[in-house]
Amino acid sequence: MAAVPMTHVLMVAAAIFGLGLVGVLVRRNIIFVLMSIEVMLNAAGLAFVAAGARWQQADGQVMFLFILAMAAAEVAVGLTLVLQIHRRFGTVDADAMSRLRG
Amino acid sequence: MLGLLWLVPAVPFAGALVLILAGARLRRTGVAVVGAGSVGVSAIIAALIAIRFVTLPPAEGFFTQRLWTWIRVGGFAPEIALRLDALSLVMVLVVTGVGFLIHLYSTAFMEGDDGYSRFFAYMNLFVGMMLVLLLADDLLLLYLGWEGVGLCSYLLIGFWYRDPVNANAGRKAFIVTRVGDTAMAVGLFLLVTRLGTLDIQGLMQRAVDQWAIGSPLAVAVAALLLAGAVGKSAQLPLQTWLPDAMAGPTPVSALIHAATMVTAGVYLIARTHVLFTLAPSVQLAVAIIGAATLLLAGCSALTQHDIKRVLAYSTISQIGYMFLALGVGAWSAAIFHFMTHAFFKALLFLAAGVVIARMDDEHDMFKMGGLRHDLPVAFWTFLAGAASLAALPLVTAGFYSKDLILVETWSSVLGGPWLWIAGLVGAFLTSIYAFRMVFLTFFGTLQKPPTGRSGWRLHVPLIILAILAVVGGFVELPATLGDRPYFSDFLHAALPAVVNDAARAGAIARLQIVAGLVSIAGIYVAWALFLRHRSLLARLTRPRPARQLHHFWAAGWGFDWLYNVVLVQPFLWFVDVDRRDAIDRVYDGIAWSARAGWRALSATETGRVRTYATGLTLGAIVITAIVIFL
Amino acid sequence: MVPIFYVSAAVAFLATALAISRANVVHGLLDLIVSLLAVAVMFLTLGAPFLAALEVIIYAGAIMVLFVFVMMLLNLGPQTVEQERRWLPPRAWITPFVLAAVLLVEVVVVLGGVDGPALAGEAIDPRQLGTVLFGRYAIGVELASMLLLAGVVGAAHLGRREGGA
Amino acid sequence: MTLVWLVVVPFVAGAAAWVADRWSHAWPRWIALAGIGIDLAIAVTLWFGTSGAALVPGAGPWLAEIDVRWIDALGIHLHFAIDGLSLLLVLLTGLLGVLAVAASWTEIQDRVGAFHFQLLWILSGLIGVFTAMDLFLFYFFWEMMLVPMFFLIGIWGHERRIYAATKFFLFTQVSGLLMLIAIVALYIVHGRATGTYTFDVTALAGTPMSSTMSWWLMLGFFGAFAVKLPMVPLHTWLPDAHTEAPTAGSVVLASLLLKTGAYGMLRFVLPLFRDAAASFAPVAIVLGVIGVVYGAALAFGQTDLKRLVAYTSVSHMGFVLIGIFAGTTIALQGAILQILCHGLSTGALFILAGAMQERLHTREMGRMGGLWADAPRMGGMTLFFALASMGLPGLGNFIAEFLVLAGTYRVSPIATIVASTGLIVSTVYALWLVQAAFQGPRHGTARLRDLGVREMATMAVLVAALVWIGLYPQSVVDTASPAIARITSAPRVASRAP
Repeated sequence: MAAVPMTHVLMVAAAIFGLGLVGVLVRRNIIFVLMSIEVMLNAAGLAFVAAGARWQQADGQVMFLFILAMAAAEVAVGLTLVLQIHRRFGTVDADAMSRLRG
Repeated sequence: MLGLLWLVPAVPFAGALVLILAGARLRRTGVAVVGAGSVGVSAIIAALIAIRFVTLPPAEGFFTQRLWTWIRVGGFAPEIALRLDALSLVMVLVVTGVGFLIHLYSTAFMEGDDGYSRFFAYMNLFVGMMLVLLLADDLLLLYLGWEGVGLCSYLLIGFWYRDPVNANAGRKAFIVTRVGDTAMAVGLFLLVTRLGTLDIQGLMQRAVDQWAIGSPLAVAVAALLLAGAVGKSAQLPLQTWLPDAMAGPTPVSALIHAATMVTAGVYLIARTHVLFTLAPSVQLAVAIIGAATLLLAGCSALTQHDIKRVLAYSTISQIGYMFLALGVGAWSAAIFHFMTHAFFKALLFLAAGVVIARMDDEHDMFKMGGLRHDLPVAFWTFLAGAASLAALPLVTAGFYSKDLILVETWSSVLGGPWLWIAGLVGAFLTSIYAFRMVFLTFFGTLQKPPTGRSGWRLHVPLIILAILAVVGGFVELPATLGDRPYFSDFLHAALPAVVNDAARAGAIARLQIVAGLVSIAGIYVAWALFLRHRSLLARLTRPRPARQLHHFWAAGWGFDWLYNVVLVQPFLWFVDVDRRDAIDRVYDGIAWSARAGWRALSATETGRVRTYATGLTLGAIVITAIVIFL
Repeated sequence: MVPIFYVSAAVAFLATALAISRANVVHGLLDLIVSLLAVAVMFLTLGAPFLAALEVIIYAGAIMVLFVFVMMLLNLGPQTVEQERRWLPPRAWITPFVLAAVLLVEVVVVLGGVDGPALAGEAIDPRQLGTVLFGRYAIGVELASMLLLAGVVGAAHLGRREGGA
Repeated sequence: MTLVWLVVVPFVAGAAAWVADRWSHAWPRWIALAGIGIDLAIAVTLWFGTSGAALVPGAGPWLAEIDVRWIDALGIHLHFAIDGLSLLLVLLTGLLGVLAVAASWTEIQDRVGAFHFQLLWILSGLIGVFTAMDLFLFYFFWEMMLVPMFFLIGIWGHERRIYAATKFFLFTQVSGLLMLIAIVALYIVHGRATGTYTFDVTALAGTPMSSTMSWWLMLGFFGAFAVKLPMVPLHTWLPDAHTEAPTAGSVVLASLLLKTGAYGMLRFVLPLFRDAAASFAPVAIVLGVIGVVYGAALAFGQTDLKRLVAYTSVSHMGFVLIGIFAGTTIALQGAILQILCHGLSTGALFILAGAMQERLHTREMGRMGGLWADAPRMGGMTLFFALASMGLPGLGNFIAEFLVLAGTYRVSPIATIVASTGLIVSTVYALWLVQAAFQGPRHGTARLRDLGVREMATMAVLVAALVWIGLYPQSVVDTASPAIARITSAPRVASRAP
């Protein structure tokens, strides 16, 4: 198996992470925000896996498993919150919910 | 017998304590007995001690009674000790004797007052404090008495506290004298630091040993003590409180503001005369202050309408004579004048008190007149006092004491013609204003008949004091009139004699004749202006400059105005401006900036998740940048 | 294998870019699934076949299905597409892009300092993974299980309708 | 062991008072009185128990001592010790503690138990501060008295109590943290230099360190104590706190809490940082002089009775600061006497102000006047303590101020002269206080109840104490002199001043 330089993998991960970040910052629709977060988590996982491959250790992959578990939990809670929000406010606009204003 | 010395101040203190604690429960007679009785007992003890002292004088010429050590710290150990010598004995006798007479007078005079027991409590406290002042062997203890009498003066001036005028007068008196007292305290600090003690005898000894004549430290100490004396004795420039102090009851004016407390400054200088001898420039200042004060106060006395204010200015003026005597080194002449002044001035006040009371609290002499038939006792005693004040030759005590001062001012090496002329002009003024009072009050047409009657308790003190005011001077007969200087001889154990300039010592008889003529001339002028030719007076005071001068003198040469503008108003202005404490504004500023910071930061809390996320991103960027570039 | 990695990286990047910029949620979701599949391929090339399988099954399968369900429950009509367009004016993109670009540049600078050794393409098989997971990371597994439990309970609680479910 | 009881008794009594509130409002008062009374009795016994021999300088520094290891890893000891200086302050605490309880007997009707709990814990903290000889322990007590004081002002205070309590807390807390930094730094410096890490004051006194370091650490301690003292310009918390606190709070604040600042300077700043303190002395003396005059002038400007008295504290504590940093034996004795006499006279004035407020429901002097007719006893007492406060000879304050100024003259004549003008200004405010409240025409018609037996008894104790110190201060001087000898036995603190 020919090898990919680790730097490249990390750059790809960073690029995808950056896209996720842009998504979080730009989108007002909460569903898109959640999706962008998934993207970012995924990018982080990619970096872990790359690191695991670099050192030939299973730890990197274990970390991805944990991220996966966390993502699942987060999405479950997040999406129910979206449901509730939609029910209460009738919208999925993140900017409409500013009750935390100081 | 001498061992009972401590009882002299202790008995009045005990009287005061009883009256303070139980005064409300005692009946009026009880209060009178305790109040006047305690001073009477004190006077009797003082008299017995005096007899013992004169007949069997102690070996060193003085007697010291140590009670206890006040405090002992770091080499400084003031004692609570009493010292009896010729000087303090004379003062004690006058204070207790005249004090008792005034107390007796007060028992009748204050009869109808609500604060009867309070009055006597203060009066007894005053007598006790005054005796402590006189008997103190230590300057610190003297200072205790010094402040104590000031306190009582304040309490008694403001005795009728409901009227703010009285309370303000008391406050003014205390504060003005306290200015002098504070200077005196600084003098004490200097003495403690440089000489290590405040024991008067030790102090004098060490001062002579360590300081040369005219050395800066001696001058500084003498000047600071002089400041204290000037404040207490109402001399220039701290004389402004005394005329206002007349707001107090008349016996108070007689006792405190004429006979005793105001002469404490004279006593202090006489007591520490060694220091003043070491500082000739300050001693000259004493003489000049005395001369200036007696002239200024004499002019002011001429223009007053309120009989008590005339007497107040007169007191300032007479104490000026005492200062003049001290300044030229005629120590015992000053004390002699203190004694005769105590007699005739207390008398004048008490007699004036009778007049004022019988005239329904009328103070204005121009609204009195012709009272000599209705108030014979008051008239004759007042006349005796006024004659003594005017130094009517040969027959009055005032003549002998004032004459002694004038003669010694002329002949002393420290005196001279200029000071003598000032004294002579003062004497002329004195006899004018003294008889101005007599003529305005008792002669002329009856303007308003007196009411009520006065009992023996008012008259007996008047008569005794009148006798003393006449015969009190015979204890010191000058060389030209029998040469019996008993009083000076007695005091020479404690105070040195005056040093005469041989060139000027021979003219005593001529000087006395001049002084006598001046006194009589003054009486004649008073008769002419205020009784015989009132129109002349009116013509004299009609021109504008004369009127203005009259106002200026009546207002005490504008000192009150000056102090108000220079000291009081700036202080009040500062206090008013800084009432809310400018320093606190600094901390308010800190609190304000914290609040502003809170506002600014809380504005960033928009509640929008995306804004927060942007913040997070920015933070990540900055931190990463820091990692990269550092 | 190397070309496959780069191709799938490109696919992942494009699909993600589309996913975050779509106006229609369902379209965005489909793009996201493509992105996830591309990442799965990358995992395969990096020697993590087990993870590649999980990525497909759990991420692209289970989690994305959740999104679909929610969207069905929300019942967003065609007007939402219009709304999304309104919410996304071109200038809204500027700031996030600048920020993300700066961050990216910084990351590249950091990575520039790291020597980039080629990754050994040796696959790590599930057995190895399992040994490590249930050996050294047993506590982590427990914690993850608790997290999932909390997620389940939380979702169940939050999801009920008012008035009790 | 006695020393531990001194701290523990009020501590336990405080807790008991709170619990006892369930049954009756009278219980907490009696428990508090008993608790602090026991402390006073212990202190008095200690005082009489110290025969002349123990008080002679050089016969061992402590009258009583207890030293138990507490947290060994950090070298922290439970080290309590008492010498003449501490004993005088503990006596003062006991006496004014009793009076503070007595003064709030009728004033406090709300949450009585909690009130006495707070009060006693403050007193317990105070006694701890005065007896702790381990810096860690000292800091512990230093902080322990703050929190109850905060609640005392904040719950039972007057109109602006929250503002005042917060201000008080912020000032003291910030300065306390400054001191904590200095304590820890000193601990580390000493540990590095000698190898033994300890918080013991005696051991730390000889720490070798650079003059810069010593200067900074000294400032850390000085800052904390100067805020408490309070020194101008750090004084602005005091008028607010004193004015808004309930009577007992004002009494404890003015008479005792301020004294911890002076005590700290005597106990820590001078012995621990001799040279730094000496070079700092001119600044401290100048600030003290400013405090004397400025405080007195501002006192005169106040229309609120308690605020007036509060500013007089600023003025009087200026004398203490001058005396401490003048450093001569006479000045130090004067400073200690001033600490005691100011405690007594100002405490009395606050009790009187509290009594007036309880009766008239105002502290505005503009709404008083002519009260003497109704309440001669109250008027007489106010007059007495106002006179004491302006330094009338024969009363303790005079001796104190005289000694401070006489002792300072050697160091700086100009400072002495300027500070002396404070005596004049103090006359102005003291007489104004009496005149405004008791003289002049009567405002309103309601009759004023004069002082009762309980209040007169309180006053009598204070009058007696002040007269006693005024006429025979030797008993106090002798008690304090060994402690002062230890402070001055080192090179002179102030060699030069402006």
